[in-house]
Amino acid sequence: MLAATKVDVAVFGASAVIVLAGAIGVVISANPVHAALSLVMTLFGVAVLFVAQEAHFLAAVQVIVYAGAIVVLFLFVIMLLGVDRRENVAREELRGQRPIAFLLGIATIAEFVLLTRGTSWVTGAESVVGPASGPGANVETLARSLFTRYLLAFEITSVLLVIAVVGAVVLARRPPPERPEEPEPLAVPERLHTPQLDDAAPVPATEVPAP
Amino acid sequence: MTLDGGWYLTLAAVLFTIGAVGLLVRRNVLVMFMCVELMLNAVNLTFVTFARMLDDIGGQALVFFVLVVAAAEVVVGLGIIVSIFRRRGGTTADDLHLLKG
Amino acid sequence: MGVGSDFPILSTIVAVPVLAAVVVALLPRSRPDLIRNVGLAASLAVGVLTVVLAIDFEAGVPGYQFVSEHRWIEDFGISWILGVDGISLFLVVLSGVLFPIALYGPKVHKDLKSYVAWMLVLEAGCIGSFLSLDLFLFFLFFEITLVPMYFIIGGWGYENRVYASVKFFLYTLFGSAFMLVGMLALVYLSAKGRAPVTFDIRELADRGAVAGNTARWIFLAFVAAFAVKVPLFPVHTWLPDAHTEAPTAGSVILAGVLLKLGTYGIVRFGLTLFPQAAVDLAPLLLTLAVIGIIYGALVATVQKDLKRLVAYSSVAHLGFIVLGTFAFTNQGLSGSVLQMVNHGLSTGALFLLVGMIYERRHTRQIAELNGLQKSMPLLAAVFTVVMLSSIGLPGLNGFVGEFLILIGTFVTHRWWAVVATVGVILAALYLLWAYQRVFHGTPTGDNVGLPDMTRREKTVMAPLVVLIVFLGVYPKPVLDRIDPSVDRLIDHVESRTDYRQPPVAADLGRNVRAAERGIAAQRAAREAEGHQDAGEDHGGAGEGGGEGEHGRVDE
Amino acid sequence: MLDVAYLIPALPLAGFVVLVCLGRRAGDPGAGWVATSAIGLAFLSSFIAYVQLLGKDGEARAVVKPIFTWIRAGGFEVEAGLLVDQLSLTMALFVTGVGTLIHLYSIGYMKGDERFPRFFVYLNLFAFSMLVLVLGDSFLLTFLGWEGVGACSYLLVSFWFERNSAASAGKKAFVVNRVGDFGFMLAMFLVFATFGTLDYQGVLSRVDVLTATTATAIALLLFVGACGKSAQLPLFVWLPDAMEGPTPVSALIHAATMVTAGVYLMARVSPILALSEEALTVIAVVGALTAFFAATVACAQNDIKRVLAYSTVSQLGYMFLAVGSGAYVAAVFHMVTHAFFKALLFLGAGSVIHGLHDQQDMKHMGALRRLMPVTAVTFIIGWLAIAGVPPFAGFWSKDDILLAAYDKSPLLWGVGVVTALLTAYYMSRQVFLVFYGGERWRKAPTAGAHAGGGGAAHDAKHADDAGTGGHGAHGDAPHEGPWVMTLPLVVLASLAALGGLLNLPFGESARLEHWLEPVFGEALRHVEASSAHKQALAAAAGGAALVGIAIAYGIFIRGRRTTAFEPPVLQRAWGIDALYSALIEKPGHALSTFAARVVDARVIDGAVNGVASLVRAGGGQLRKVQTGYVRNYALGVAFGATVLLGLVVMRAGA
Repeated sequence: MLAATKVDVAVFGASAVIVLAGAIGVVISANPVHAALSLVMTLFGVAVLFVAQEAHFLAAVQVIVYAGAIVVLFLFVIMLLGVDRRENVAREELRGQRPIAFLLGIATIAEFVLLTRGTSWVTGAESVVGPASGPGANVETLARSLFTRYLLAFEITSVLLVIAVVGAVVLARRPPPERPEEPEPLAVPERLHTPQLDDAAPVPATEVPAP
Repeated sequence: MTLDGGWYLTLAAVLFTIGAVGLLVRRNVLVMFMCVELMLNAVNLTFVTFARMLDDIGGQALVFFVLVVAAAEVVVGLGIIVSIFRRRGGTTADDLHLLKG
Repeated sequence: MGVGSDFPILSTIVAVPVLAAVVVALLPRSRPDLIRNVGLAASLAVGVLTVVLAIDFEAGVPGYQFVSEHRWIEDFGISWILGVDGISLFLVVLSGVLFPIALYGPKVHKDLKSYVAWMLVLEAGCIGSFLSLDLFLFFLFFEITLVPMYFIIGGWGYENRVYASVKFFLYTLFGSAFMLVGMLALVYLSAKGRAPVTFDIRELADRGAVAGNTARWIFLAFVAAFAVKVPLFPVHTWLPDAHTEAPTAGSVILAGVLLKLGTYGIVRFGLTLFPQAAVDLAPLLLTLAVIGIIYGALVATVQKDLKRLVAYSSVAHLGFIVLGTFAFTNQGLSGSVLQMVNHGLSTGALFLLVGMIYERRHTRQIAELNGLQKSMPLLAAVFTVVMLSSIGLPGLNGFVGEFLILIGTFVTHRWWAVVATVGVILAALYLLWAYQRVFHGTPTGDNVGLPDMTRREKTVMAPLVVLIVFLGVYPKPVLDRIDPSVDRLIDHVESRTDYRQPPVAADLGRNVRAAERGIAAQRAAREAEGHQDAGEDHGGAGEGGGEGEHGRVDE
Repeated sequence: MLDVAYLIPALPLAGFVVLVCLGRRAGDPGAGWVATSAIGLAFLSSFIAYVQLLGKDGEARAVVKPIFTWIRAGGFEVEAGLLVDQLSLTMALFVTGVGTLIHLYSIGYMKGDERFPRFFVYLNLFAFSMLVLVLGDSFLLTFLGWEGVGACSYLLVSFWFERNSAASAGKKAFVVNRVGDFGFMLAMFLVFATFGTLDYQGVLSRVDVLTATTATAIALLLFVGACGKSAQLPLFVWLPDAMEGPTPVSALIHAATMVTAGVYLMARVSPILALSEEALTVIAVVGALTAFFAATVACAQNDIKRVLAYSTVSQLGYMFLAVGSGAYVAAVFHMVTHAFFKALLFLGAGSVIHGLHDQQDMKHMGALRRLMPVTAVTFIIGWLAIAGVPPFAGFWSKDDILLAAYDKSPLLWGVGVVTALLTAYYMSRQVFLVFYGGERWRKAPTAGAHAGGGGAAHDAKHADDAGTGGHGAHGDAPHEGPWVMTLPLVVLASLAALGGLLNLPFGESARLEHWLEPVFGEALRHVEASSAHKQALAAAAGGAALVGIAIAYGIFIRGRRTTAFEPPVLQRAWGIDALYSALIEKPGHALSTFAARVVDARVIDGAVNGVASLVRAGGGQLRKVQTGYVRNYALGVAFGATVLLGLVVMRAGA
């Protein structure tokens, strides 16, 4: 960054345009499919910016995971539910929602700009984990950090993913056909019957774990 | 012309704001979800920028985790949307106002 | 005597009801007899333990005894500290006596299991409050008592019970909120700068870190909580509703024990922690107390509901207790402590009796009752004794406390005492009038031929009547245990303020009497010695109010 | 030495305890005999104590017998103990003596009552309390007895609680007495604040430290207490109503013993009274006024017991006149003689009522002297005694008082003499209406139909009598009671006739004076007057009595009239009850109602509920914010975030 070439500036400018155009596209396109495609555009732009900042591994992951998996998932859902119909973007039912949102948006941008222009950014100790630059490829540096210092967090994220998968399966599963409710054993109400429990909704049978 | 981190940060800020505004103005839950992704990306961009500015790989590592969490979140979130759709036949946020006081 | 010196009797007293409550909760609902017996056994065990405690208690020792101290949340200086002195001792005994009576006496018409469990939790909460020497622990117990009482009023009360229970809960909680703030402020200010954070009231009193206006505000915050609980005019209106709607046992405990948390709190925390503020604000509280005495009596006069009448009489009686507390004389304070016990006994007994009438007639309206003495001479006789005790007839317990309070107040705050004495006349008026309307006259309608007291009712009333007479005739063993602690508290106040107890209240009278009694010869020999002792006592208390805890410590 | 003194109060207490434990099992008349023997033995003990005391020198006759420490708190200490001296023993002697006779009488009078054992429980408790009152060695112990007798009075007056009038009377007695106790308690506070003790000996031996103001305050406050207990103006209203109680109760409590407690208290604190001339004057004036006032009212009463009640008030007024004049011995003397003859009169009246099947209206009596000879003779002796006819007891004691009053102020003496005349008149009226004239009781409506004062009084009891057959032999004709009732009459009659011997004003014969003198010491005033002067005054008093009797004779015997000077205002006791009702009861009730209905329900609860309504209304407004639209909430979040960011910007910019 110390010596920015014209190419760098050009790359940044182009990517910025792509990113912002995609973002605006997400917000204004009435059709969700269009929105998803605009999202892809933004994601690519961000990936380019990652590359521009020497985060090669992340750029790759960005493209593969985000653009490749997440957006595809979005599209799947859109197709699956048949909700590709257009949303009436011009109409807003909540009074004042839109103007206030825009005002807030402008205010926020203004504040960010003031912040970025007016203050010195870098605070705190440098290189807490290790330098981002230096010998070795970016992938290697990142891997070293992930598998050493952040190993536990890394393992936990894997657990998180598994849980998310299980959760998604449970949530999206089509409920089994309604079984006729078995009469509950008599002892249960006697044991559990307190006025508070009477009011509570009946426990859906679907949520009883299968195993 | 110099290309210091400020430009990246500003871009990220604008991106974040667009995402936030989108979240506020759109009714389609799917699109709102996409706007959340925009915001996440803005933050990711910020992290990467700081990682470069501070010369600290930690920023990138954090982006990695954000990506993973975002993936998980999308998976679960979409699952919820699917099940809501099954129950109510639509994905408009304004249809869901059971929390009205 | 009864127990080894290292037996943690106080912790046991608090723990037994809790454990019993858990046991009761685990018992099957279909075994009401078992549930009742477990509850009764536990509360009786506690009762016995408290009596053992009173016997083991060393009469001449002013400080805390049986102190049991364990660290709990060290970072915030919170500990499990239990201890008992003359001020709290008899309140603990009172709780120990009243709870078995309340559990055994009135019949429970539904859901015995929850009822017994709540009562046991309540007992633990009450006794825990009286025993806590840690501010936080006290607050915890103090608040815990709310929950069971709320459920007992709301679950087992009469027609308007929900309104009453919510009112009770909100009023009390409102007051406690102030106390919480005051408590944290006090602890924060006491720990500022030099010392470690602590909630130990002995330590806090010793530090005396707050003064001036700060102390006054924090004191008022504490008093706000206690005033609601007492209740002092004008925050008393929850009491008649709660009493009227609560089931008999609830009223007994509410009047007998729960209200004492307020007066006890004022003595233990108000006076100990903020001596200067208490002295400064005494006129305000004395005035409120006197208003409460007169006002409660006046309003009681025109009540149509017997229970409400007794409830308002409590307002008047508790006014006396507050009056004695802020008189800052040994007599006033001793009288207040004694009166807390007395009021618990007599008002508890009155509520039991009203409950017995209600069980027979299913009404509490005075207008619907008459001539009950005709068919229930024994009940009427017991009622008369209890009523006379409540009126303050010499020879029964109510008088001793009331008289000490008034005489103690008269010495320092003459005109307040004069007005308060008018309350003694009014007490006779409203109670006798109610008695006349309910028990006298020729019975008509449903009031004819009611059964007299049953064996169970006799069993319940007997200990109360015995105690009422005993404390009236021979209160000395009780006063002997109260007196040193009260002396110590007054010394503490004197050492921290400019206030000085008038000599007549301190020990002038003692000297005079000794001389009069014609033991001048013995006296002369001891004269010099005695004076020195007195001097040393004062000095000692002045130097370290916190050093008084020479009681036995079990750890 | 003198350990027998412990027995004096202990015996009635034991009787009380035994009877409580026995309950109904004691039975009728068993309970009566237990109670009577308890108090009889107490009389014996008092007598033994008296004899023992006689063996000592005059100054050493005050003995304190400690019992136990009652209350001790800081500098306040009360040792319960008995103070046996000439004054307290005199009181104890006549309390137990008269008490024994009345207990005995009650066995006959209360026969057949369904609550017979309970009556004697109360009587013994009363006797115990009264003895504690007189024997207590400190103000507080006296107060214990003082309140105890008040409570017993309450229980006994409302003994026939089925009647509302009895229940109200009992309550009234207690409450009015409490007003007096208010003064007593304040006096004790002041005594403690001044002396640091409540012991009589500790206080009375050091009265010199008192300032005049404090002395006056203590004296007057104690006098307020005495006014309540001894039914003086303005607190006398309870005593006439207290006649609702059984007649022996009226005789014992409301004539002979309890009501004299006020006089005893005044006599006990004579050293304090001596320090305050103002207080003495107040006492003398109140006493004289009460004496006169009650005598006028007594002239117009038709209820046989109410006449005696007002007469009691009047005679108590005399005693206070004596106290106010510094003549404590005269006061005690009159107290003793009054106990004799007034108890006698009440018991006689009870005998009449009993004989006439609960008829109390004198207009429906007459010519009973033949049918009830013992009652008539003894009643006539009592009449002569109270009227002040020499040489009966009342003449001597009243003469003493009038002499002292003359010394204090001739005006007071004048009032006293006029009162003596009135006394003679109304008592003669009573005797003539009851025992002479026509047999009006033959035409009298049955007691139940009679509407006057206490006329309906004994319905319940009467019914009980008939039911249990206790007096199954009731004929129409009035009849004499059993021996247990007549014996006390005879004994009391002889005492009323000869009681004057206790203190004849002839030098060495003034036994009572010599006996009591050490107690009062310098407080006692001696009238310095020539013997001729004294004789003239005595003649005037005796003459007044004879004039009163003569007037009554003229009206009721010669004139054969049954009604004389009886204006309604006197029948209603000058309307004082109505005045109190209008001035205190009604405003008090209005104030209480106001406090309950307005202050409590509207102001305080109103404020509390108002806060609740405010919160609820506020919540009602605030809930609109919760639209349920998630995007609205998001807007809120965004807004908050923007504001926070703005803060950061401002910080950074600064």
